[in-house]
Amino acid sequence: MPRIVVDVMPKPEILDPQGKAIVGALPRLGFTEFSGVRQGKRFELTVDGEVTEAVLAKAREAAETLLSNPVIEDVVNVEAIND
Amino acid sequence: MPRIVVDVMPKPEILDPQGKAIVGALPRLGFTEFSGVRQGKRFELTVDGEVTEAVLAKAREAAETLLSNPVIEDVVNVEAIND
Amino acid sequence: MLRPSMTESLDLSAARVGVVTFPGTLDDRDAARAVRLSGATAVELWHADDDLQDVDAVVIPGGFSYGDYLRAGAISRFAPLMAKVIDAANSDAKLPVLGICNGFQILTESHLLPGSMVKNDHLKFICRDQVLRVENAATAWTNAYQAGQDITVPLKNQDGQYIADEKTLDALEAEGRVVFRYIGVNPNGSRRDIAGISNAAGNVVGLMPHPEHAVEAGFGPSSPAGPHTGTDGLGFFASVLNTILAGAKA
Amino acid sequence: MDTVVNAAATPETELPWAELGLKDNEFARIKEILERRPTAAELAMYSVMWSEHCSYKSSKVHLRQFGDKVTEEMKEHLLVGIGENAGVVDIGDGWAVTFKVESHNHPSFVEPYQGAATGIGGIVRDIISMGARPVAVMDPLRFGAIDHPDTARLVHGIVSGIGGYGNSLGLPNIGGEVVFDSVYQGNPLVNALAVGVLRHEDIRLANASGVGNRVVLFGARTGGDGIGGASVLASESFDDAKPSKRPAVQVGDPFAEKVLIECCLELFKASIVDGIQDLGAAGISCATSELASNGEGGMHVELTSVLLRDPSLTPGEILMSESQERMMAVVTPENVAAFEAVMAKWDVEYSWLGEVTDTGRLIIDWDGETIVDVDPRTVAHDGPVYNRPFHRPEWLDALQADSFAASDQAEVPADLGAAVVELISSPNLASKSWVTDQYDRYVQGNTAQAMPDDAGVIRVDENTGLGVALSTDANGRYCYLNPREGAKLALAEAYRNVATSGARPLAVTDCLNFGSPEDPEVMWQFAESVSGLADACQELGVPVTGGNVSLYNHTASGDKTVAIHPTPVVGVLGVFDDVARRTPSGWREDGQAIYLLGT
Ligand SMILES: Nc1ncnc2c1ncn2[C@@H]1O[C@H](COP(=O)(O)OP(=O)(O)O)[C@@H](O)[C@H]1O
Repeated sequence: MPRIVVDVMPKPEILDPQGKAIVGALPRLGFTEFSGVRQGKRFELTVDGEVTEAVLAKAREAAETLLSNPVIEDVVNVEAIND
Repeated sequence: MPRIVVDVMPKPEILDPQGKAIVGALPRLGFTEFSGVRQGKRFELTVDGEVTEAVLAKAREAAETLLSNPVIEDVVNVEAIND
Repeated sequence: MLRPSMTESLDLSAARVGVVTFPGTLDDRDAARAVRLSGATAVELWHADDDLQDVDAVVIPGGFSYGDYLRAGAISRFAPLMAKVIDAANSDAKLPVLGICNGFQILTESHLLPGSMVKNDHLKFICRDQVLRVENAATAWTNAYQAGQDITVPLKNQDGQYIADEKTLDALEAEGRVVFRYIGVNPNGSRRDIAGISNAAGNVVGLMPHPEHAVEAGFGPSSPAGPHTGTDGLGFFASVLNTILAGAKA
Repeated sequence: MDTVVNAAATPETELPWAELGLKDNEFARIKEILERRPTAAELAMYSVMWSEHCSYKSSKVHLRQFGDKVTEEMKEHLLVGIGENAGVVDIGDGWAVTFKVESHNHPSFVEPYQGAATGIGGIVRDIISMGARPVAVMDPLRFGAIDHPDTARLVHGIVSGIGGYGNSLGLPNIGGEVVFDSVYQGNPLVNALAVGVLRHEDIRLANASGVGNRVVLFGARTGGDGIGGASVLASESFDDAKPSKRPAVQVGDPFAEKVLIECCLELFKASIVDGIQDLGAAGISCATSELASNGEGGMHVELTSVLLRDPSLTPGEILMSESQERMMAVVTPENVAAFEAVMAKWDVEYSWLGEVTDTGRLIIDWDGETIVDVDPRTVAHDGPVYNRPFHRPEWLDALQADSFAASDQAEVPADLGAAVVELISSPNLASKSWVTDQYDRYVQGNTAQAMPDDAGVIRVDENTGLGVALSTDANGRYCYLNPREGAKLALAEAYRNVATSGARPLAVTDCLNFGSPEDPEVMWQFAESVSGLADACQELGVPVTGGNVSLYNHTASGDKTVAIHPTPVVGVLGVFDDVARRTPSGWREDGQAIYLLGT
């Protein structure tokens, strides 16, 4: 099935408590390579037919209106994947 | 800053309550192009130095041990991004 | 309501029940109170220590350890103390371990119990007085109940939907490891109405509802006797005392 | 860098005081106080501390009545009165209770989840800073019409925000209100009450005393939160507008706050901190100036020591930032190591900022150069005070004349059953369980009463059963009709709810939600309500111990704004010698007799 991936991340200037908790845990588990973590969301939308430019535009619209909260989040990526 | 992206999705056979809620909401908002939605997580790990193969391997390990729960989730992607 | 226990006439306070505190744990003082009310001694255990202080049983209480931000219980399970708990639970001594709510989530993340919890199917936090059926009254934490008995304890969580694959669920059912089932309504979409399960040996039990909030008349859930009167949760703590004292005699 | 030296040398530099919300007379006053122009950092401090929100400049002259109308007898149980972070009431046996209600109305309209969540976070920090363990919260809420398209967004977001934060802190929610009325459409009211318990000897006050004592900031790092509106400060020289992104909303981290609660309680228990102040509105500006002006000396701070989440912040922005989950404390040099041990145990970040001095000045350096040199009182306490004009609205006579009896509704409807169904299904009378089921009422194991009872009841002492009852009430419609009587009725209702639970009412907190103070009619409503509430308190013998004023609550309608109904939310605290004696509301058993008391 063709899918569209939508990636949403907390805005860089906004506190991300989830990323903060993870970044605190990593060194305790022996991971010292990472100086920051931010946690966002990845949505996979299944498309029944073909992923046309129009469908992608709809996905972008859904990403901005429903899938993200523009006050605190950015849509960082909307793309079709075929596997 | 170089970053590594880790994408984690609920396993296909696991019911995803958040995805289900979104799929129900989409048509009400006039989006009829999408027959399914699954919600997963996207992590962005900041790397202080260079993203070597060794650092990527560490990210994969963190993805499998901490960032995902193999009982319900799959790590679908671990990759370096430079922007 | 409780079975006559073998604990009468013994000095119960010699029994030491540890209560673990992680950053973000909320119901640790409540669990300790429940332990005290049952007659045992409550021992505070700190997540960062690696000493179980000779306790005879461990309660991992509810709350939002590390905010539940990544996944409920995901970060806590790596605590130094958890390594000790996991070893002791799997050892021949079969340390009794009870995970309540966030504690249950920590036990599944630790692989002491199978399956996992995801968001409630209605996606909201829910707080209610919940009826449970005790399906297995032979575990370390349920032997003071009767199999088939219905009890009422508060339920309060956001990520309470128990899930596991069909094979795991079938095995749990076949081995009698479904210890509690939701009666009346299924409050969160849990598979097969499962509210709590145990490991194969029956010393490790996890459940989403909160027995430690049903131990004191006046502060518990509603019961036929009136609002706040329910004390059905006491049986958990009486059970583990039975288990501890039976072990001590053996 | 705009240092004090530089400011003295460049008197003619244009400053964005108007953009920061200062009036020309206020800016003139600042120059008069300093005898020079303020530096950018000083301007930042004065502008936030002299805002309506922080300085109470329009309401102060009226609020004095709460103090003036208090008798010695009413103060009998008061350990700490109005003026501190929260009032403290003696409930006997060496126990004390602190409680306060605050508003987070405007942020909750912009971002309902985070606005409501950080409202809970803020009021809980007030309670901690008194030295208390928080034990319960309540949430009086007002929304617009239930069928308005925007209401669902607000109700879902606000309720889950309050639950998300309060539940994660382990604080039982023991009551509140849910009211729908279109007058709150563009301006929901999100008031949050928190209550904490402490032993008498554990009371902490916000003051910095003892020359040489160290000043420490701990908890979350400082980011650009809440300074979105003041982004003019992103440029220190005020002319080159460098691009900056400053979040207008604050995101709460309840986990960080829960850890902060436990770590503060550990500091209190071991007597490690001398003075403590939570960081809320106006952040470090408020904490440093209040601590310094409540103490007897001064304070010297190095601002580059502040741990930042966003390294691009300017000194002025750091001073104004409203980042959540932070506290400031004063620690004697002997206790520094003990303090650091507690921080390490709970994995809390901290930085030593400076020390208490005997200069009487608040001096803030940036990399060794002085950027603030002020008398802290002028920032924290001697802000502008306005005696705003007010007059009775002309429309009030017509409104009051439009009485219920005169309308055709007075007839008894033919089908009484249908009328009852209609009533109980109206959103304001219907069950509130959709809301309250999202709140934990069991955590801590001391909740003797919560929803659906008239008052929440919490046990304080497990050995004796000593406990407290709390209720919050307000009726905006009554207050719209008659703000003086409406405020009295709000107190009377909360008082009755506490009394009928079996507790003895002892003290009052209030959150005064009104429209714009610049509208003389709104100002009249405010003046009337305060005076009515103060009178009623005197009559019932219960003092106001603290609270909050929220002004400028209105909904835009075309090019005009419509003020909310005057909504003074009143919280009453009562005491029980044993909560086992509480009386729940509702019928219990068949065959009991029913009496109606009163008039
Ligand atoms: N926002 C809220 N948060 C917590 N409790 C609430 C809230 N709204 C209502 N309640 C509780 O629900 C119960 C019923 O409320 P309400 O219908 O307003 O009662 P009443 O009309 O008797 O004041 C009360 O116990 C009240 O405290």
